Amino acid sequence: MSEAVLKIRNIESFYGPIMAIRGVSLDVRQGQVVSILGANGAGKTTLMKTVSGVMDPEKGTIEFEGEQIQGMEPHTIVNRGIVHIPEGREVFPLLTVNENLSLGAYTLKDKAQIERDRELVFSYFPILKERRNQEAGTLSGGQQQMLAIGRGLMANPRIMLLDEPSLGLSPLLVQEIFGILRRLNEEQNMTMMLVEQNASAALELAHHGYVMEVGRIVMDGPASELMESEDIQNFYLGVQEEGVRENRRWKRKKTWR
Amino acid sequence: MRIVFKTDYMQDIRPWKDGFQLSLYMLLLALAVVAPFLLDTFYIGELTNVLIWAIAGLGLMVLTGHTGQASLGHAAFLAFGCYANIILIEQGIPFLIAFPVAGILTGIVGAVIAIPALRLHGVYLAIFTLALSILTDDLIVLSEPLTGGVAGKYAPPVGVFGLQIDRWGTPDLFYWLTLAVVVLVTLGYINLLRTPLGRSFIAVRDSEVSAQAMGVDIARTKTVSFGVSCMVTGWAGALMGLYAVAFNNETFSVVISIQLLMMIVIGGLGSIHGAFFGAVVIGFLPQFLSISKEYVGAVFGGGSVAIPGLEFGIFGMILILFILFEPMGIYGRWLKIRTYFELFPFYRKDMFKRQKSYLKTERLR
Amino acid sequence: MENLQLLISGLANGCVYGLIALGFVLIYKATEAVNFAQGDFMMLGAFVTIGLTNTEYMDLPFWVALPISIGLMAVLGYLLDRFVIRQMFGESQTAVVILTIALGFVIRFIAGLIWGHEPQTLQNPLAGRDVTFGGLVLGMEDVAVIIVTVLLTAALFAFFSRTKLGLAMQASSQNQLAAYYMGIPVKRVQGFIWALAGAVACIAGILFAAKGAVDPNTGLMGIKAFAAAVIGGFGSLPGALMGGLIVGVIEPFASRYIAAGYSQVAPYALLLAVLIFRPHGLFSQVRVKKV
Amino acid sequence: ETQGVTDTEVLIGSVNDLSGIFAAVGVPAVKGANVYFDKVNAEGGVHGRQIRYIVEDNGYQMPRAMQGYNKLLNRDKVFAMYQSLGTPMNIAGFKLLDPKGIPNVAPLSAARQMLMEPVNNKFTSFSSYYDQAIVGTKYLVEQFGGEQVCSMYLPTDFGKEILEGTMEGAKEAGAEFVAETTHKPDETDFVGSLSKLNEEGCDVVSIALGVRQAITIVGTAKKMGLNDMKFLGTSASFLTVVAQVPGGVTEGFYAAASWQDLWARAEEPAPKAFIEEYKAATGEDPVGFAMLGYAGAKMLVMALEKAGPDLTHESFIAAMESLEYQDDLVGNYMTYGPDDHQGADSVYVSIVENGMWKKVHEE
Amino acid sequence: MSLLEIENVTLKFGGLTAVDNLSFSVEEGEVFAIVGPNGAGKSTVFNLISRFYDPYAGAIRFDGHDLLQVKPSGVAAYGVARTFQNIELFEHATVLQNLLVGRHRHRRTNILSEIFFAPSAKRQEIENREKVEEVIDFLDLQAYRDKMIAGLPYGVRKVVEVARALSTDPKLLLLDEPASGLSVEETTDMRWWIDDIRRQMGITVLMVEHDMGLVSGVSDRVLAMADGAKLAMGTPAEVQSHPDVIEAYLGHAA
Ligand SMILES: Nc1ncnc2c1ncn2[C@@H]1O[C@H](COP(=O)(O)OP(=O)(O)OP(=O)(O)O)[C@@H](O)[C@H]1O
Ligand SMILES: Nc1ncnc2c1ncn2[C@@H]1O[C@H](COP(=O)(O)OP(=O)(O)OP(=O)(O)O)[C@@H](O)[C@H]1O
Ligand SMILES: [Mg+2]
Ligand SMILES: [Mg+2]
Repeated sequence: MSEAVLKIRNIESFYGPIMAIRGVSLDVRQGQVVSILGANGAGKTTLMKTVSGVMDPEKGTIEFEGEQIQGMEPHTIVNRGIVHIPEGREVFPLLTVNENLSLGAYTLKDKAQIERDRELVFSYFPILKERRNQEAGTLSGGQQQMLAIGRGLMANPRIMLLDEPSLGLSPLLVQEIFGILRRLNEEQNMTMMLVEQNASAALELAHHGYVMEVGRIVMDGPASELMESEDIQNFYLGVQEEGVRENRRWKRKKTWR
Repeated sequence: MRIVFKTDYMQDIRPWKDGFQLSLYMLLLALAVVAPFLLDTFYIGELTNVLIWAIAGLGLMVLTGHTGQASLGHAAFLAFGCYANIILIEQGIPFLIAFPVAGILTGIVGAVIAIPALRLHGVYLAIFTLALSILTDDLIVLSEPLTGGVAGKYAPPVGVFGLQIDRWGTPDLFYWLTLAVVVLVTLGYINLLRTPLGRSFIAVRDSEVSAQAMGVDIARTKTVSFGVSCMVTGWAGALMGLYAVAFNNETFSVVISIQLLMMIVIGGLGSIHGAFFGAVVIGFLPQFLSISKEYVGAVFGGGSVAIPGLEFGIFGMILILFILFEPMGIYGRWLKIRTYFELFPFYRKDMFKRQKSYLKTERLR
Repeated sequence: MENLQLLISGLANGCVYGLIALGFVLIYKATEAVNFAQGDFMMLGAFVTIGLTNTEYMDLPFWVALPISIGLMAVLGYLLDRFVIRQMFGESQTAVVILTIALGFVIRFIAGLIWGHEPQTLQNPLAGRDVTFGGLVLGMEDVAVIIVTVLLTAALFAFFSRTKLGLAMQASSQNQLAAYYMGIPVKRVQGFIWALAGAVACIAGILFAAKGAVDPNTGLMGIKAFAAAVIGGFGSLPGALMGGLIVGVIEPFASRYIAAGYSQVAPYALLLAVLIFRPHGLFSQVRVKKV
Repeated sequence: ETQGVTDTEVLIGSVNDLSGIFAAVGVPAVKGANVYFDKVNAEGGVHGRQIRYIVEDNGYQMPRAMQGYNKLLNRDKVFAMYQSLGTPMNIAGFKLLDPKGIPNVAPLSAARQMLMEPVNNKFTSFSSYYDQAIVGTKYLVEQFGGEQVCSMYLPTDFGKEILEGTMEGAKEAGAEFVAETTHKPDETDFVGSLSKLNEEGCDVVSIALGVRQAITIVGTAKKMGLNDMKFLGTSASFLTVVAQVPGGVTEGFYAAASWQDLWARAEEPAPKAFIEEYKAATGEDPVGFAMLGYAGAKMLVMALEKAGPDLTHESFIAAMESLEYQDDLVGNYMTYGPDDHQGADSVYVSIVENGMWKKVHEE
Repeated sequence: MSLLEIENVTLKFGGLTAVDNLSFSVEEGEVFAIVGPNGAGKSTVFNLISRFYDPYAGAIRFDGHDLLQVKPSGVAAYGVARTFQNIELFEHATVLQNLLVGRHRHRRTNILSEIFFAPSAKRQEIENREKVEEVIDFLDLQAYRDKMIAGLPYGVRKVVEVARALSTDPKLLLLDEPASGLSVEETTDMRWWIDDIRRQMGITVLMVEHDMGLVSGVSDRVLAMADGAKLAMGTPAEVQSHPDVIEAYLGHAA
């Protein structure tokens, strides 16, 4: 198995007095897709933000290609090749779609490459090409999400951190997005860390999965194994969901709590 | 660590958390009431000054802190309240009627001015009100028959329940008068915040779209907020006029508008405490610096002007430090200190270390 | 003829407002902060130049002093950002505004300390030289002001809309977090813009001091330039120039044709009128949020 | 027991502007006063009492001024006020000074209200802006056969005083007051107002604006070729810097002031001695207001001397009222009396010539 | 008469027709879902009902009132509440305060009685609190009651949005993607909640949603839109099997 490019060790992150991540360790190996599952408020977003440097951990280390990057300014981390596609469509609302995409390639110099990437993004999301001179703030929710993903792709990263990329996308597009991610992983050997509520799609794509609850990692294993786990099936894949109405207040206790 | 158990909705609705907190505030009030017996004339004068600024701060806080409408023109409303009060008194109307009416008139004027200002946001509103403040100076001169123009007006002693109150003659009485206004305004403010109107202010501040979706009429809410804010500011102006005794068009300058805004930001936007904390800083810090030059004569050059303007310079630097230290205002810091004690002994060293934070554009409305 | 003269000198004067307004807009465009000390920056820039070139101070040749002082002000702008403003990164803009107001106090104090409180004039090679064409008189300073302002506005406009850095600046003002995610060194970008604003303020100060005189309270003029920027639509560079010109032109015409007692309020009355009809200035940069 | 007086000390207060728009006046005046007080103190004080001069900076803002008065009168408990700056500030202060009978000596304001009722405790050094404007206007009208008089002013107390004086002066000289323009302190362009005044045919224009603005106006008028228009400032524009503006911009500008320029008389013994003394004490060249501060301080000390060891407000006021002397430094003859609380009555008209103020008329 | 009637509504943004001559009506007591590709104009329909936009043409009627005659705040006053796709909460207020703002349309006191906290104001406050507590209990928000919105995770905010809309005691509830960003478990909760909102509270629900599981689970009728126009309408099963819908929206693999 390949060497871990990203090693997270005992990370603790706080929002003021609130501890959002309580000692998380995980590894991301070159060319692998790692998926993180977890309920609301488990700390998935916080973990991603800590890796990309927009939050500083109070304890622990993050090693990327043998170098400690925790606490660095976010832009230096991007320069090292980690790109974070955040949750909630953080686009530049008053700039056009095209300008947004150009900024995605801010760290790159090669003009021809940038244009090729732009065309690639347009081919993934034709609607963006159609709207390339529209201000990003006036795009529909899903269009903004496409733009956020497209913009992340423009950066040609070594590792992509994807925080709920399928949020607000139509079922058709969700399939397409996962198709694109799979191709990126398989053809370009792109390493990814993926947070998704659509757990089945995520685990299908991923090589390895982690489950987070209240700031901790409570379970991890190869994606295929996780998919077999009863807890995962119940809580993330919704297998038992055909239950009748009377079932709803009765919730099976998660075994790891 | 104090934990409050809640058993009744009133516990959340009433303004204090528990008996302990209530007794603290009562103690503070009691101290304020007996202050004239503890302090000399000078400090009573300064305390009065701070309280008057606090009233003005409360007025601006309604608009800027709670409704999110930045105003750099509140000196205009101070002026209006001041002149209205004195003109009414000169017409033979007793102070106890003239004073409230002066505030209400100011409030009405404020609400009327709000109408063209309704569509303005942020800097645009700030500069709109700033222009109003600048124009007030000229309006006072132009309406000379009413205002006495550049010669200004004098505040006579005012009669309250048979007592003649005047700033210099009876500083203690004047202090109590001011304190009474402060207490009443603060109580009204507290009530406002726990009822629908106050919440609609906050709603408008945080998100105009969703406020509308919840049935809050933006235009009306802003107008009312302007009205309430200006009314309180008008009262502060009336007291300021009585405090200054003599005033003219130059008294309520733009600088005062700017200082008012500084005051509530440094105190802590969006909190009643903030108005008071800010008033102490803006109202008393310069005086404190002036007093301290007696003790650090070497730096200030004793009574001479070794370094002219040093007090204002230091004042500016201290304000900078205040903001750098606590951008959320003194009230923000106060909350942290309180949390610290409430969590005692479960605090961490880095608990209040500032996390990286990021801004988004405010150009989207 | 007379009106033409009023117009021309109004334009020249408006350019000075426009120049100071440019400084406001620059910082706003890249950081969304309003720098209330911009007028004081200008005053300081003027004094620095006076300090370098006037005979009673360092007595350097004007054309030598010019770049030095512009450079010094740029450095000062950068240092201010680096050591003061940057501490407020990500904090509410209101707090930043208050910070710059307080900064203005300090700058005024320092200027008074160094250069005293009496008005001073910049000794410069343009002083007292006029150009006349067809009966119109225009001071050399005025000509310089107009040329410099127009060139500077055009250059900055091109910078913001054509270059990658310009785009990055706009991006960092709209969403700091996303800008970081793109790998834009947001803080460094902001430091650069403060330096630029310092340089622009210095140029404005030099031209202002060449036209009249400066004292430590000259910075209060910044308020009028601020108004000009708002008329133009805060955040728009051509808007700043436009707003400056409007205020500049309205003034002489008002003094000429409006009765005493009322004429001096004209620029502010105009400002109110503009805002009532165009709540976000002429070149609006405010949008309705899409939900 | 009079407040502010002990066996070893007498406290004098001042509410001044050391950082605001009038700092150019306040700062040198206070420095000048201190130079003199320090000298007196070094020589043992007055009747064994050291003079302590406490200055409160108000930045030309009312609320700060009120705080200054509160501190000086209720905390420091000064004996008298000397050279407080600003018309509105002084007037507000009177409300506090008058009931206590605290003297207000030589305020830095030439408004007529500085001698408002009750006059008893108020003393001014010089004639008012109003008188200055009258004398200046009359002189210029008569000198140049002007017929049309105009005024440019800030709509403030200061501006209105000068406006009224100009009108009165025009009337007395048999000329007509034809036009006025109003301004704001931050106004920097005067082409419009000057065209208007030109159109109205103004021969004599009084200026009641800030120093910076006065300089600009005179320069602009030159540029516009309005060479026949005579501009008249008052003591507020009567600064050495105004004469020294590079490029001779202000050449030909008149000012009617109630004192004479210091540097124009730098070779006369009293000014010369003062310049040297001031330079030695502060390391700077004195300006006109430093001279006023110094001269006023000297007058105050004279009155304190005269009031005798038993210093009370009554004895001090009596002493002030008995003062009569030639002040060679300022060039004024000072007389006070029970019905005369204004020291000098002269007004001097000067013109800028070769970068210097030159006295052309005295009344 | 239908509760909500949209009649031939058209809206353009510059050259773009976001809503194109669209008509549909929502019956009292039903759950009506709108689906469609991204950018189909679903949120725009909501914004039209909320009166954030003026339609170029067409009519919108609710409960017999012509909505085009009222201001946005008037829409809420008639009893239409909504949530937002991208979450628009009052960030610097607690969950409780957010919900209490929802009670605004029931305000009976005036400024004077509020400033003096007259007995009427006090009664009203207690009443508001009771209503809000019901909503809090219903949506399981007890743990967050006094938390500032600014620190809540995405999923909780989504629920608070629904809670705030419910606090207004609406007749019609507009939900813009209520389940986006929720985990499977939470989506199930949401599904039951919507069910209860309709059945127990008798509130009509109009919802935009991409999660077809949720849509088919709760809705009575579904409208599929594309490019601002109607693509298909009918029961969830009908719409899901409509070839155009599969082509434009669901994809074949689904
Ligand atoms: N700005 C903030 N201030 C305070 N607390 C916060 C802040 N942001 C998040 N938290 C808290 O940190 C914890 C983790 O939040 P985070 O956003 O990482 O969760 P998440 O797993 O991404 O959830 P979701 O699936 O809803 O996005 C939550 O309990 C939340 O309440
Ligand atoms: N203010 C606006 N200016 C210009 N175009 C706009 C504006 N608002 C919306 N649009 C466009 O109108 C179309 C409909 O947008 P809408 O938000 O209604 O889509 P939606 O169906 O809600 O999509 P999603 O599922 O992605 O949220 C989109 O193509 C969008 O780009
Ligand atoms: Mg998240
Ligand atoms: Mg949508």
